[in-house]
Amino acid sequence: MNRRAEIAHRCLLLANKEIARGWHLFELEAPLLAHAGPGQFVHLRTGSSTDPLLRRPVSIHYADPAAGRIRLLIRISGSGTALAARRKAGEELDLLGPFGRGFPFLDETAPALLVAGGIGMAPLFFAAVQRQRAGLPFEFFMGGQSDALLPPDEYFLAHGIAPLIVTEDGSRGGRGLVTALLEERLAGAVKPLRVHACGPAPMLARVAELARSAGVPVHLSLESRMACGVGACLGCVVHVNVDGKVEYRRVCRDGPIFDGEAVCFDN
Amino acid sequence: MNRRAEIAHRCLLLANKEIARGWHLFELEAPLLAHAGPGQFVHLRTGSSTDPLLRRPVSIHYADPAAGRIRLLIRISGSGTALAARRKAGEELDLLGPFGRGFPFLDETAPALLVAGGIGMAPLFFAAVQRQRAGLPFEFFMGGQSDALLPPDEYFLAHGIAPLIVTEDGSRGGRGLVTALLEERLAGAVKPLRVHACGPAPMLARVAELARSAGVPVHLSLESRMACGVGACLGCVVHVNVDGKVEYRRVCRDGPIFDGEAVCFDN
Amino acid sequence: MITDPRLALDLAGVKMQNPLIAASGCYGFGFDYIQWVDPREWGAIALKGITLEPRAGNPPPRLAETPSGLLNAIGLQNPGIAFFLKEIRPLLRELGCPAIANIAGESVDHYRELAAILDGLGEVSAVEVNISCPNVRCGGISFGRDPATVEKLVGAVRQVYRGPLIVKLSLEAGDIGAVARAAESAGADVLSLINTLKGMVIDIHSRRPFLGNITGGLSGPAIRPVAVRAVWEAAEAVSIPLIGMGGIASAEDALQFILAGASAVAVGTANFVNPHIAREINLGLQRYLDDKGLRHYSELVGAARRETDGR
Amino acid sequence: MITDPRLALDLAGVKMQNPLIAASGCYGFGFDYIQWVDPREWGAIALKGITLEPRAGNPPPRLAETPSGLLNAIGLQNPGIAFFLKEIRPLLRELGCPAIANIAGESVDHYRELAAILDGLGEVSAVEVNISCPNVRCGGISFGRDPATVEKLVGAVRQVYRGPLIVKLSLEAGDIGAVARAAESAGADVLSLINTLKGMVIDIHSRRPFLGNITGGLSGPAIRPVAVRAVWEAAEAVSIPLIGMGGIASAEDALQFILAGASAVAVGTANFVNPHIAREINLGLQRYLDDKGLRHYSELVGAARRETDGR
Ligand SMILES: Cc1cc2nc3c(=O)[nH]c(=O)nc-3n(C[C@H](O)[C@H](O)[C@H](O)COP(=O)(O)OP(=O)(O)OC[C@H]3O[C@@H](n4cnc5c(N)ncnc54)[C@H](O)[C@@H]3O)c2cc1C
Ligand SMILES: Cc1cc2nc3c(=O)[nH]c(=O)nc-3n(C[C@H](O)[C@H](O)[C@H](O)COP(=O)(O)OP(=O)(O)OC[C@H]3O[C@@H](n4cnc5c(N)ncnc54)[C@H](O)[C@@H]3O)c2cc1C
Ligand SMILES: Cc1cc2nc3c(=O)[nH]c(=O)nc-3n(C[C@H](O)[C@H](O)[C@H](O)COP(=O)(O)O)c2cc1C
Ligand SMILES: Cc1cc2nc3c(=O)[nH]c(=O)nc-3n(C[C@H](O)[C@H](O)[C@H](O)COP(=O)(O)O)c2cc1C
Ligand code: FES
Ligand code: FES
Repeated sequence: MNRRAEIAHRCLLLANKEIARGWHLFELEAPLLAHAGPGQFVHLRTGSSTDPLLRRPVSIHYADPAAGRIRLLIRISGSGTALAARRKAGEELDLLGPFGRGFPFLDETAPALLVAGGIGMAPLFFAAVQRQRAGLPFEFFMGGQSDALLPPDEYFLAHGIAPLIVTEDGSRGGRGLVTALLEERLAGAVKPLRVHACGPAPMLARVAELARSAGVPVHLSLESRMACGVGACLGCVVHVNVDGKVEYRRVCRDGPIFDGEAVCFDN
Repeated sequence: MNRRAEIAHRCLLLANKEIARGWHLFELEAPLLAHAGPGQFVHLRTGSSTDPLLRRPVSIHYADPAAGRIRLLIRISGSGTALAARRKAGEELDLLGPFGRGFPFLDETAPALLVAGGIGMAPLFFAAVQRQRAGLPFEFFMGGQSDALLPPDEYFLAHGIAPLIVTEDGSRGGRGLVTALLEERLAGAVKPLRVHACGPAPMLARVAELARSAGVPVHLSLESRMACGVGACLGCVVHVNVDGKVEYRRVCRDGPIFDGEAVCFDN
Repeated sequence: MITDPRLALDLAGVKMQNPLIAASGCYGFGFDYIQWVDPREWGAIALKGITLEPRAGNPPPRLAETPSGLLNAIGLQNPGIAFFLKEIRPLLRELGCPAIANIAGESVDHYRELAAILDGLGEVSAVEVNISCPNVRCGGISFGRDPATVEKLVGAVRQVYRGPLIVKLSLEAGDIGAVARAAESAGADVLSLINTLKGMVIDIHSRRPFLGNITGGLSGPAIRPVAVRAVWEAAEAVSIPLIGMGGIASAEDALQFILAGASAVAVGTANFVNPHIAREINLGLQRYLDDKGLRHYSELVGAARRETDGR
Repeated sequence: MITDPRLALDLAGVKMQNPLIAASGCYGFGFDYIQWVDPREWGAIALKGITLEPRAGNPPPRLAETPSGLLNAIGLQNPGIAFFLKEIRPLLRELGCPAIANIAGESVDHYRELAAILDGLGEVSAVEVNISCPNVRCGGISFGRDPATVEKLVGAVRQVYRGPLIVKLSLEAGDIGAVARAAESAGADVLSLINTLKGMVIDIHSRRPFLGNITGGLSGPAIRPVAVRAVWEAAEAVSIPLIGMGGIASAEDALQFILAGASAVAVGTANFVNPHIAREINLGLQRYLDDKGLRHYSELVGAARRETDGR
């Protein structure tokens, strides 16, 4: 019998801190997950009964292989995330993973532009920290509804990151959508080499459109409802252009990061 | 519209203390339930999801109308009680009640004999405290599996009660069943006027048999799975002799206390 | 008690303040909750099933909890129609909301006889014919499977009962549309669905079925997706109004049934968890109407079908 | 990997180390979990349903969570039999446990053709004929409702496939016993049941069905009581072995099916929650056998039926 990787992890929750209204930062002892990269996710069991039945995919928000720790950032958006948010330090969480393919090309030396909408910042923050550490250039654009629904500046500054933030109600940074920011930026003289984005589907559609017309490659982190998380159930598919043909691809296994050029935003 | 009683109570859990292995003592702020009597019960929502779906009946273990507080004593015996036991002080519990008819004749001046098996002591403890306070004579017999699975002596002494305890393994009090204790006592010269009992069905069957042959009236607190708790669903019935005819009676509404003479232990 | 004209309806002659019905078997004869809950929070109350003769019901245990569901095997315990007429009927006026009599029999004749007795009684606003109870050996569900039997039974009842006639269906019929059409063409005014699904639990320690009756009927949130689908299919098959039920425990759940095509909804098992469920759902429906700026909830009846061209 | 002789069985020719089968559609073609879970923890793996031609499957969303349940509408997405033969078949030997091919078609001819192709392939230990998928318009469930159709379809497959033949049933058939007998008399070696129950969820904000396919199939603990009952009824009707499934998530759950009459059990949805479910259930079964002092789990098959005189 060949040695197999661990899939199931019982991880000690070291801290659960609300860093913005409804945004919970989990610090976990998870040595076997700490090698995961930005864009990969864990599949979290939020409760212990059969309701809610399924796990919830949650991006790895930060991983520290040396310390054997990872962080998750969970925004309450329904029954499962609400249940998760109630977990207390000292409890054990039940995770599967790490799953999915992370953002590619994160070690490129040319500048990357990271574009996040709301909780979509969870994996991009990790990408930003990694580039920051490696001394690689990047810009980090972030959009949200309002100030209270975004982590405070200190949260980013503590990691040496200073995202450019806009809010829909103008309560923090400029007023507007992060895609408008991106549009402006792409119209500028010096274009970034590559865009990485994560956020709600309409935002991603617009990001893909903008990048395409600017001729800048873009990778998107897609969301989808999942059951297995490993590619077995075919439940999480999205339409993707493969060699000129539209085919279904599994967000969990073939993604969650897809080439923005290929994704079809038909639903 | 005539004024209606409260059925649903959100009660602050003031304390949750494990007083024996798997036995959780809940202290609750519940002014509208504090008038309830021994033998009555509340219907407790143990979780917040649909699994477990149903409430669990739990006897009122103690009620202090002046303080507006009640106590419950919950022994972990399955999914619902396990979930309940995890609730922490400061949380709110969702109770319905008070339901059911309590033990009758508790204010009689003649001596009463209270016979408890395991967690069956929950309502009888309340009865004992009440008689103790009123200066009415009683004896309290209690049986359990072993010392660790019963509350310590101090628990009873704090309320001026000193039950006669036997355990199946002899680790506390004599070795044996509480029904053997009862048998001995009923064989004595001076018989108690009345027996009240609560515990597992085989024990109650034996108590009823012993009381009947001794000619001593007996009231039993019966258990049954419940859905509504108010008499609407007919789910919790037991066979009872009514005027010579065997009929189904609802434990929740017609009981949980029944005349031991009438109960049929056919299932 | 909620009197919001946006929620009122006339269900085939039953005047209801709101579209919520206490489901049969889950609210006794209407009085078990009365010391705590005002019956007028309901649009109507469906009473416990009645048979010609008194029935003792099934041996206990009668209840088993399952994941998000409840198995019951009450076995139609009831005091019989004579007792009902004498002792219960006079009290029904005090309820303050319409009472629906739910009837069950072991033969077409039984149903006809029961319906004839109930015809014209002022205290009973409608009759619901239960042809879908999974918990009784003769009668109940065996009637509800076959369209021809349904047509015959409903036709017989229709001949003798002139008031609003509700026929309660189950899912045991493979083809719910066919059974629904049979009931409609035989003269049903309203269809209610679904009754419980037949299920069982085995006690692995005694190695016997847990319920005294071996099988029971599954209700509660577990069956909701199946029930919504049943309403969807029945709405496609017939044009008479539907009462949807099966696992409703919130306004959101009720709206699913309404959007699928139910004119009214019934709530059973959820009462056991939350006795103020009618009030809460009504408030939730009002909020939804507010949010969406609708003038009457009936604008929502079957709306999901229209959106999808009734596919 | 557990090799306990008390759990081994020969299921109509399929040699299994234990009575646990990964349910079709929930384990891909056997390899999606392979980097983490040893396939030999399973007695056998039922592969994702295959059709003659490749199928793209249904438009998303394909999944909706319901109380203790999962609605799926995958729509039999699969690469078709040709791809299967060329790309997947050669890999199956590496699994280390028997692979069961699950087939679905739109006509009796499709099923026959698929079965003929699979006949004699060493890599495929058995064929499971899916006549009960609620998620495909033509084919699937419509075949499984009517005993005469079942008999014809199974007979056709039987003619061309000589290996162990499993027929997978649903509950849509009002009378599960009749369908089971039809499959048995047409030559099925084993029956597996149940497939998912047809259900739906409506999105109250968009006011449309939530799933891209409108309806989906309900699986998971929510359907367990109904599934146990189906096995109970099928065991009464036939004498060939049964594979029970529907909401199994623990050894206790598996034992319910075994006591009801299943010789083996399949686990689908629970894999998504707990990928080590096979190992855990096997350990639980071993513990149960220890506790009760039994020499082989087969002593338990149908034991609850014997206790109740098969009532
Ligand atoms: C790869 C990936 C990574 C992710 N990373 C993160 C992360 O880092 N942090 C984070 O917070 N989240 C993340 N998510 C999202 C997270 O998994 C979702 O928030 C979660 O699945 C929603 O679960 P919930 O239980 O909170 O909400 P649910 O109760 O499942 O509801 C989720 C939403 O769906 C809608 N909905 C639910 N049920 C229905 C229904 N029946 N009909 C119609 N609409 C319905 C609700 O409106 C609700 O807004 C990620 C998702 C993916 C796919
Ligand atoms: C009037 C009344 C008063 C009560 N007062 C108290 C009290 O004061 N304190 C207290 O602790 N308890 C009390 N109880 C008992 C309490 O309600 C039960 O312990 C509780 O209902 C069991 O719930 P559970 O969720 O813990 O166990 P469950 O998970 O429901 O299981 C309970 C028991 O039933 C068995 N069981 C469960 N499901 C099945 C099945 N499907 N098949 C076979 N067997 C099964 C299990 O073996 C288990 O031991 C009272 C009960 C009644 C009726
Ligand atoms: C305890 C109980 C008793 C029931 N008795 C009856 C009955 O007598 N007649 C009937 O037509 N339906 C009966 N039903 C079915 C309900 O009316 C309803 O159709 C079903 O429970 C689904 O709704 P729910 O999930 O909201 O409970 C009963 C259900 C339960 C739970
Ligand atoms: C995502 C998913 C896909 C499925 N695909 C198939 C399939 O292709 N063929 C089949 O016969 N059954 C299929 N099923 C049904 C399962 O094999 C099983 O019968 C059902 O899910 C009940 O078991 P469970 O509750 O353990 O999941 C599928 C089930 C799920 C959840
Ligand atoms: S979640 Fe199962 S294939 Fe993606
Ligand atoms: S629990 Fe419903 S009648 Fe007793």
